[in-house]
Amino acid sequence: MTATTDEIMTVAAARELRDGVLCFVGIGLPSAAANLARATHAPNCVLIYESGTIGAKPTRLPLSIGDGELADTADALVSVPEIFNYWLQAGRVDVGFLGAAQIDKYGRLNTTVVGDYAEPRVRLPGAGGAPEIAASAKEVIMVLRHNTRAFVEELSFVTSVVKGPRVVLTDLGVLRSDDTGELVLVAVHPNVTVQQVKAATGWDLRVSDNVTVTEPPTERELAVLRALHQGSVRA
Amino acid sequence: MTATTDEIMTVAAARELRDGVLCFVGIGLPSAAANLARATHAPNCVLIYESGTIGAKPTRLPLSIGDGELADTADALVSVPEIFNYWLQAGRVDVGFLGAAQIDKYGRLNTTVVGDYAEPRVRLPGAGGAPEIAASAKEVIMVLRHNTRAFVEELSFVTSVVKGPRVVLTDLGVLRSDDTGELVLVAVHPNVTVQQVKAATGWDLRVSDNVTVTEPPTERELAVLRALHQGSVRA
Amino acid sequence: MREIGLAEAVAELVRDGDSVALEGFTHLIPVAAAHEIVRQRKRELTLIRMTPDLVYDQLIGAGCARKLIFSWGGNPGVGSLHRFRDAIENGYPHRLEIEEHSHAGMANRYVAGASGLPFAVLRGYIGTDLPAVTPTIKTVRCPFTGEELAAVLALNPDVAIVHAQQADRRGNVAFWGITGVQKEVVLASKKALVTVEEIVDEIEPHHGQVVLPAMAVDAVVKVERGAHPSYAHGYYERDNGFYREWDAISRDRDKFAAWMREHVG
Amino acid sequence: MREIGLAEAVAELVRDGDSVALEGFTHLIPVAAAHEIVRQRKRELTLIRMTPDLVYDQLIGAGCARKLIFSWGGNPGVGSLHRFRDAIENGYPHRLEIEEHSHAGMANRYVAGASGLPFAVLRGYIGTDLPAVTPTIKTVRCPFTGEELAAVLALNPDVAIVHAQQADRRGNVAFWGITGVQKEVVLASKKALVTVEEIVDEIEPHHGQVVLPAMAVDAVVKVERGAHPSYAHGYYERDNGFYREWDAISRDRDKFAAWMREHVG
Repeated sequence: MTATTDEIMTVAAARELRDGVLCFVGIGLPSAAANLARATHAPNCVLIYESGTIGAKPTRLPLSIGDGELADTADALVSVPEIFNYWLQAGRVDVGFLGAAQIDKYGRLNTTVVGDYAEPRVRLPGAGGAPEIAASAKEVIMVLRHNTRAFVEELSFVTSVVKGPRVVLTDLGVLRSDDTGELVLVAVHPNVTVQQVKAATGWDLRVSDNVTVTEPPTERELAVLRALHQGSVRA
Repeated sequence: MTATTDEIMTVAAARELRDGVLCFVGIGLPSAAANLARATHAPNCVLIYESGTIGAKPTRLPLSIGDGELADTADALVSVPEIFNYWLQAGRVDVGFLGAAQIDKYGRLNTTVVGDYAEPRVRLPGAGGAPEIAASAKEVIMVLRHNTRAFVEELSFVTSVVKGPRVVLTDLGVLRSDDTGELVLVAVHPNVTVQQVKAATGWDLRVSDNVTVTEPPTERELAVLRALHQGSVRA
Repeated sequence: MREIGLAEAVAELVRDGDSVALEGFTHLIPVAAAHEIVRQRKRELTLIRMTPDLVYDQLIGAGCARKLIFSWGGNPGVGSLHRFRDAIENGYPHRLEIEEHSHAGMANRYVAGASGLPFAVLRGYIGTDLPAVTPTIKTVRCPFTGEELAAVLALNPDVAIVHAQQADRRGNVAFWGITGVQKEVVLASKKALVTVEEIVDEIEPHHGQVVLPAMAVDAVVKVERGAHPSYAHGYYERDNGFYREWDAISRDRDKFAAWMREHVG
Repeated sequence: MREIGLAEAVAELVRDGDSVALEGFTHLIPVAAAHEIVRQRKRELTLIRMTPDLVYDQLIGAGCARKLIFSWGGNPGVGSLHRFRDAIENGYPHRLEIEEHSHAGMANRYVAGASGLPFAVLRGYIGTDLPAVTPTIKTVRCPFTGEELAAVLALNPDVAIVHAQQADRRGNVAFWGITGVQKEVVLASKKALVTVEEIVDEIEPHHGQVVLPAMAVDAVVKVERGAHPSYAHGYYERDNGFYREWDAISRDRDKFAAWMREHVG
C-alpha cells in the first residue's frame, strides 16, 4: 500500500499518543489519529470528545463530534459544561489535539478569520473548544497541512495559545517546541527535503541539528486507518 | 380531636402555602407542614428538598432530608450543587421554610451557637441550607416555639438574613414582617392572649391593630397530619 | 400539561427582536422548531447557539437574525456554513452582528445564567485576541490567591428551544445520549419550548439521562423526527448525507432560497 | 481494576494529617470506610463533609480529627451530634478546630475544586456573621455589573471517600437515587476511594444516575452494606432506628467508647 500525504500525517500524529493517556479529541484528522492509536499501539488511551463522551470506543470514525456511536460506546456521558470544567479545565487531560487555518512560530493558532476581524476575507468557524484545550491540556498535538498560507509570520487573529509542550505534524514533517516555545523542525517525511519544508513555512524556520526521517506508515497502520475511514463512509 | 400546640403551629404553617408554589423544604416541622398542605388545600405545590429531589410526593413524612421515599417519588433527581445553584439561587423558589434556635425582631436567624462563637455555651448544628434559602426564596416561612430563649433582642450569631417578606408561625401565634421588615404580631392561636405572646418575646413586640384569632385545625387537617406522622413512625 | 401545536407555541413564545437560543450539541437539534420560526418570518432575532450548524445557516440565510452569539460556526466534518459566511463576509441578506466566545465560555455563560449569577469564571481566553473583540469577556481576580482568571457575562436568553426524546403527560422532559447544554439553556432562559419525539406515561431510565421538571418548561410539543437531519438517540440516526449535501445547497444564494421554499415554506 | 481490600485501601490512601472528605448526602454514607479509619487509628485528620452526621461523630469521638470543615452538624430528624458538641464545647477528646460554611458554600467549594478553579462565586452569606469567623469566605465584584457576591475558596481534599451502588469490572462507578456531591468531591480530591455494594458486568441504567469513569477513582472496594446505618437506594433502607439510638449512645463518653470498642474495634 502507498500512503497518501494525509495518511502519513495522520499516522505520525497517532504515534505521538502514548498508551494510557487521557486525550481530548476534535473531529476530523485528530479523531482519525486518536482512534488509529487506540486501535494499534495505544489500546488504553481514553478518548474524550467535547460533546460530553468519556471513554468512547468507536469502531468507525464519527463524522461529527456528537455522533451516537460515541455515546453508545462511552464509559460515561456528561454535560458540555462538565466536560470543559470538570475534565479539561481541571487539568485531567494529558493530550489535546488541535487543527487550525493558521499557525505561527510559537504554535499559536488562528481559527477565526483571515484578514481583518471586522471585514474578514475569509470567515473561519471560530474558537470552539480550542482556546481552553490549548490552555489546559498538559501537551498539545497539532495537525496542519504545510504551506505558507497556514504557516505564517503573523496570524490574522490569535484564537488559541498553547501553554505546554507542543508538536506539529504536517504533511511534510514534524515540528516540536524548544525551551523558548519556538517550533523547530525535527523530522521530515520520506522523500521530503528540509529545503521544501522551509519553503512551505512563512517564517524563517529553525531546523534541528539532527533532523530524522519519519518511519513510513506500516501496512498495519494503513490498513487500520483505512478500515476506520471505511466504517465512517459506510455509515 | 384536640390539637397539640405543635399541631396548631404546623397547621398554621401549612395554611401559609398557596397552591402551585415551588417550596424549598427543610426536615422536621417544615416538611410536615409542606406535606400537609400538599395533602389538603395545595395539591399542586412542588416540594424541593436540598438533597436534590424535585417534586417529591412522599406518602409518609421523611425522617431525613435524603430519604429514599423522596427520591422514589420525585419528578427529577439532581445533584446538591444543582439544587442550590440552578434552583434556589436562580430565584425559582417561591417559598422557603426555616426553623432556628433564635430569631430577632427582623426575622434574622441563629442556628450556629448560643454564647460566644469561640467558646460556645451550646454548639448548634450550623447554617445548612438556611443562609441561601433566606436570601433567595421569594418569601420565607419560619416555624419556632415561642419563648424568650428563642425570641431574643440580640442573636448570639447571625446565621441567616431573610430578604423578602417573612412570616413566623409559633405555638402561640402568627408574626408578619411590615414594610420596615420588623415582625408584628397579627394573630394569636385559640386560648392565647396577646399579653402571653409579648411575655414570651425577648423584645418589645409590636402588635397589629387587628389581631385575629387563628382558626383551629379542622378535623381533616389533624387527621391528615397524624396519618403523615404515623407513616413516618412505622417506617 | 397544556396541549399546543408547534405553530401556536412558536407564535406565542418567540417575538421579533427576542434573543433565542436553539441548543443541542450535534444531537437533538430543534430543526422543526427553527423551520417554524422561518415560516412565521420572525425578524431581528439575536440567535444564540454554541455551534450554529445547518439550523442557524438556514435562519441566517432566511433573514431572521440581527445578531449571532456563538462559539463554532461550521458544518461539522464537512466545511463552511455558507449562509453564515455570506452574511459576515458580504452582509447578505443583511449585516449580521456577531459576539463570539469559546465553547467553554459559552457553556459557562449558560451555567451562570441558569444559576442566577451575573457572570462565570473560567481559565480561558488568556493570551488570545477574543477579549479584544468580545466585550462580554473580562477578567476577575481570585480574592484568595490573587490569580487573574477570565470572566464571562451570564446568558439569559428570552427563549430557549430544545428537542428531547420524551416527555411524560405532566410535562416532565427527558433527554439522553449526548445532552450538551440542554438543561442549562432551558434553566437560563426566561421561557422554554421543548419539542419531543414521544409523549409517554412514564419516562424510561437511560444512561446519562437528564430530566427537566415540568415547571422549567413553558410548552412541550410532540414533533416526530423534529431534530432531523440531526438525530435523536434511540429514535433515528444522524442524516450525514444531508449534512454533505447542504454544502452545495447553501453555497449558492438562489439554490438556498429554492430549497427553503420547497422544504420549509 | 486492581483487586484490593478495604484495610489495604485505607492504609494506602489515608495518611495521618491528611484532609479527608467522606461524602454522601444522607444516602450512601461511607460508614464502613470510616470505621476502617478508626481501626487504623489515623490521627490529625482534617475531616471535610457537608453534614458530619453519625459518621463524623464517631471519627471525632475516636480522636481522629484535628479540624472539621462542614456546613450542618446534627443528627438528622433526631437532634445533636454529641461527640461533635463535646469536642467543640469541652475540647473532648481534644480541641477541634472548625471551619464552617453553608451547604451552598460547601457545594460550590467542591465544584470549584473539581473544576480546577481557585474559588467559586455565589449569592450567599451576605449580612451574616459567617464571613467574620470563616476566612475561606470573601467577596468578589462582578466585572460587568459591579455587584458584590460571595466568594469561597475551592476545596481540594487529599482523599475523597464515597460509597456507591455499583462498579463494573473496569472500575467505572455508578450512583443513583440521591447523589449529593459525590461526583464533585471525587473530582475535587487528589485521591479517591470508592466502596460499592456490588461489582457487575454492566452498570444498569437508573433515573438520576451518576457514572464516574474508572480513571477518576484510585481504588474500588466491594463492601456490602458499606453505608449502614445510612442506606443504599435499591439495596437496603436507612436504619432510622439506629439514628435514634445513637442519641443515647453518643451522649455519654463511656457508653460511646464501649460501643465503638464492640462494633468498630
